[in-house]
Amino acid sequence: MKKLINDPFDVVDEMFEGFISANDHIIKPVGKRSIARLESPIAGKVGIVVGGGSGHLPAFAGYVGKGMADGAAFGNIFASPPSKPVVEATVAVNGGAGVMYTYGNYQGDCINFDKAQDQCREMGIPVQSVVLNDDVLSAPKDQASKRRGIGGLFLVWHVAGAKAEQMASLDEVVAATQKANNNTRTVGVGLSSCIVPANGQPTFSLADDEMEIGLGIHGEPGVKRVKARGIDSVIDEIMESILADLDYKGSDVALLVNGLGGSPAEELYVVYRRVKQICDANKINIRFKHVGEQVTALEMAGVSVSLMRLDTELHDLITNAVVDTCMYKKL
Amino acid sequence: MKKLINDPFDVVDEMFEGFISANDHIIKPVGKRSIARLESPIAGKVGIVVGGGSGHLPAFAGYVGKGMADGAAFGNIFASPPSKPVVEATVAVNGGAGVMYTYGNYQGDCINFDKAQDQCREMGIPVQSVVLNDDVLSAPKDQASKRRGIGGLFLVWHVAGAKAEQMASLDEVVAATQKANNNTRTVGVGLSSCIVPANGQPTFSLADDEMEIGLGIHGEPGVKRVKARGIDSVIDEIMESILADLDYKGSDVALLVNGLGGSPAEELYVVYRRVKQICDANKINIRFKHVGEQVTALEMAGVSVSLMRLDTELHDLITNAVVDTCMYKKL
Amino acid sequence: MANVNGAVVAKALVHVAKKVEENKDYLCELDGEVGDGDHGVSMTIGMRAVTRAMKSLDDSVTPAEVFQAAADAYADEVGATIGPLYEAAFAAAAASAGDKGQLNEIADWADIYDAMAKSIQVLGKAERGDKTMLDSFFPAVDHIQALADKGGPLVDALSSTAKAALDAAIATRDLVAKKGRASRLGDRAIGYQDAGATSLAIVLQGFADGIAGA
Amino acid sequence: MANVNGAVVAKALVHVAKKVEENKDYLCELDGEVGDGDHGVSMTIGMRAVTRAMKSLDDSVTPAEVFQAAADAYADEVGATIGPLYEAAFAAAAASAGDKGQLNEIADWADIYDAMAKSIQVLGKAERGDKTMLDSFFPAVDHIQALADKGGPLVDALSSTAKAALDAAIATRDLVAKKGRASRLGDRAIGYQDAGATSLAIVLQGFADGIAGA
Ligand SMILES: Nc1ncnc2c1ncn2[C@@H]1O[C@H](COP(=O)(O)OP(=O)(O)O)[C@@H](O)[C@H]1O
Ligand SMILES: Nc1ncnc2c1ncn2[C@@H]1O[C@H](COP(=O)(O)OP(=O)(O)O)[C@@H](O)[C@H]1O
Ligand SMILES: [Mg+2]
Ligand SMILES: [Mg+2]
Ligand SMILES: [Mg+2]
Ligand SMILES: [Mg+2]
Repeated sequence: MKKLINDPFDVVDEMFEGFISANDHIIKPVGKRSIARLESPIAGKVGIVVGGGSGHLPAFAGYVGKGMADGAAFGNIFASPPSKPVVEATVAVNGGAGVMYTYGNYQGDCINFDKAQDQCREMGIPVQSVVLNDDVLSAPKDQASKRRGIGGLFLVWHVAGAKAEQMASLDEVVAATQKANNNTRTVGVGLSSCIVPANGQPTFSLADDEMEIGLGIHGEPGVKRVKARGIDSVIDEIMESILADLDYKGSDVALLVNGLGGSPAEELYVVYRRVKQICDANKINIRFKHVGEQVTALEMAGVSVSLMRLDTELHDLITNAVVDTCMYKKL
Repeated sequence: MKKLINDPFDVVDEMFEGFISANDHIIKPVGKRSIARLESPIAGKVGIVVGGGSGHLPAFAGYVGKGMADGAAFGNIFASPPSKPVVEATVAVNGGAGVMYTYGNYQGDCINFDKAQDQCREMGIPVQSVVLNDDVLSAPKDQASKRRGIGGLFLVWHVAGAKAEQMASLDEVVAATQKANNNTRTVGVGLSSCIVPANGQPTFSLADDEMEIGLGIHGEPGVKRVKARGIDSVIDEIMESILADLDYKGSDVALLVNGLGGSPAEELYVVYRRVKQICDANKINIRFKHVGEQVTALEMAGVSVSLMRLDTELHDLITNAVVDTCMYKKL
Repeated sequence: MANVNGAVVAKALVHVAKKVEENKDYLCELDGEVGDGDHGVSMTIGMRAVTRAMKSLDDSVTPAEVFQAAADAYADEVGATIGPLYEAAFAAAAASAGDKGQLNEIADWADIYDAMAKSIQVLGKAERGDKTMLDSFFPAVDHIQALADKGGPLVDALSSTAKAALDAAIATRDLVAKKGRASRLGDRAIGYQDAGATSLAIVLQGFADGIAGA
Repeated sequence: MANVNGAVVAKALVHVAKKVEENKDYLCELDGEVGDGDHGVSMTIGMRAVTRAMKSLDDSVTPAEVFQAAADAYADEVGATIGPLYEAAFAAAAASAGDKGQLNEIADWADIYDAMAKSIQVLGKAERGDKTMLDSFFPAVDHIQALADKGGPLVDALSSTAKAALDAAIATRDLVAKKGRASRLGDRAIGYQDAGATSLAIVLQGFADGIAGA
């Protein structure tokens, strides 16, 4: 196993320690596995708490800072955090205007965040949750609430953070975040699995001439395995799934070409090239774009493409945003 | 071969096309393989031109924008660009105050940049070059001019860009860059090789229980192959080489923990944790730190650590810098 | 076999932890076929925390206190889906044990297993046939409840119950996953044995052997 | 064998390109042992550009024009170390060919190879024994210069010269690299055959066969 680690069972604690120290100009620890913006709680600002399993950096903790999240809870690798660090983060970021949880739709996260939400509400902190489900291929359209959250969360949280920075109310932040989620779709393709450190073996194996389409962000198998082929035709297939699920034609969009961890940036730009061609052909206007690793699955090779349809509010929130988080910045 | 590409011989052209389009709010193409900041030439500002083989993003083209480089030339994968795109970039960024080339010490780059420099000087553009050689293990100390340039270029260019933004003269920019380089040391460790797309095979092979110490950024073998072991002890060895080469004790430093491409961010933070412990033990004060993929070797797994010793000028340049380039931002 | 008092239950849990950790890679492999490959890791993390908790208890502890300590260990360290499910299950076991000083009867364990399985269902909302740990737990509960009526040695009952759980875990190969991450795979999940159902069988076997050995 | 006019040289270069591309993976493998594994790729990119350039020439072209077109192709497309070295070499070949209409004599090629090797040395500053392409090129030049004095059929001379280059390339296995990336490896480079020396032998063999076949 080729990893820059010590005992695989210590990875998350040691990573957490390094993360805290490397970002001590932006965040502070507020528990053994929870962090908050240095300046939190910010009086009158809705606090945004994110989280999920580790292994997805920059998601989720990398987005704590100005313009995105106020706090985050770290789980074990690919395992939702328990409720306790979520509660710790909630308490730390509550500036009196309430707290919004936002996370991907996975059973573990739903159970643990809901538990934290119950506890915090009992403590008198108003908490609302927006659960993200952008992964088109993880369930059919008529069961969209079963879909999981993947790369699109980067775009949705960009909106959420910007709205909260404007000192909007909890209901307004929740409404903007929900709208952003409703207008976001993602499809991914994987070329290799990844290795959960304490497991030590690749989660699944792909032959050298195979790709998985519709996989998630945990190195898990996708919804179909196809023969490897030129990436343009794979992107065509991905974009077709996205465009068939929501009407983007003629719209303004925000776009993310997201590396899953093991694919070089050079390749992500090859992908962006094709996505842009398809957008042009469909009169889709790219108003905001980002190419990079945002929501990863350890060292998995692959890419996902996310599109968010923008109305004026979403457009202005995302394009005017100034973001200065641990791992993502926008001037 | 697991890559998000079409014909491997088209990778660089397609990557270039995607890069241009994805960053069209920051840069413009000024040739088939050359780019410049949108606003260039900037009257009175020294233009900084960087470049080298492709396969190292964010280095080198990813640093074009405010606060770092003004122009860049793209080579083929791991191959220096020819002189022509360097000349194109030079002409595009020359705002009358002259142009500085800065690149890593590789034979191909030296030959091609020197050729471009000759041509541009003949055209009447004042050009100076600062060649970077931070890689401690690539040659003994008494032959430091033979050392190659690797991850430390991120720190050096951070300084160079900041100095040029202050509208310093060409000589001043060159002097600050040279000083930054003289105070920067890097050592890397690789866990796996990478695949040059048109080659299709890993450049070298490492058994599952082997690591290469002292490797460069081209997936080439390092200076010694060691048994894989816990990363803390590997980082101890790396840091020992760095600290033995330059006296950092009690100094202020800027620090980069650089992912080579295939190692997850989580692991880079595990590395940072150890580097920080060693700095603390040696009374080295980290004034600027960055953890992330900056100077990569395609999908190679591994990490390099760079330290730059800071005097007041270097300290202020790097900590006060505002950077808004294609792939690196600092607020 | 000693009296199954709190100290014996605690020792049994340490034995369970050992068995789970021995099966870490196997459980990850099962989870990797259709899920995210971490189940063996999550269970090991949880069971290591349980072991630590057990070692800090003194011998006068009640079975309920032991189970509650296990619940707390899972609550703090595990997360994931399995963390809150086992937390709930151990908490339910504690409630079921109540203020009993010993759990010497088959009926005690039938009640405990039943309470555990039910609490998992309340929290996770899975049904029989959804290809989850309940597909080995419910058959095990049926089995031990039948034995409780018949009577016999406790250790044999616990052991055959664990065997029933394992058979049922193996039978999950034929099911389509309806809950959890694997549910996204639809028919592709057929043929793969559910990781959580398998680890539950290992846990039950660990109880049986741990109590027998105490 | 036809008169070795410009058109024949151009055809020979297209044949060289074919041979180089056939050996792409092998050359990368050699480069990967101690270098960055791209030599076969760089040479293929260069030779593809040469082929395109050859196809746009008309039949009345002079040998010098052909070599200059090859130099320009390398200059524009290749970069790396090898790009400027081959650019310089082909430009030197053009200069050596001068205004000759045919290159029918062994001496013509002895001069051309000599000019090419020397131009590489001027630009790259490597010495014999530094483990570079010069370690196959210089022995080849020695060989063909000796044949030029002796005389004989051109095609045989070109072919045995290429063979001399290949033998010398194989002999680079014993050398420590002093120039280029591999120089950082010191003794670790011993045992590995230099990629550039090998591709140079392939290029010379391509010339011999290409001219023989024209
Ligand atoms: N709703 C549920 N009820 C009961 N058991 C469940 C439920 N969802 C999942 N499981 C069990 O959890 C196991 C997976 O656990 P684990 O891999 O640790 O968590 P995660 O799915 O969060 O990675 C599955 O094999 C299944 O047996
Ligand atoms: N200074 C030099 N003079 C002559 N040949 C050289 C010199 N440096 C390197 N070479 C040749 O170039 C080859 C490597 O070429 P290539 O891999 O294409 O370039 P790079 O080293 O830039 O990746 C070496 O095998 C060697 O034969
Ligand atoms: Mg999981
Ligand atoms: Mg190269
Ligand atoms: Mg799992
Ligand atoms: Mg090479």
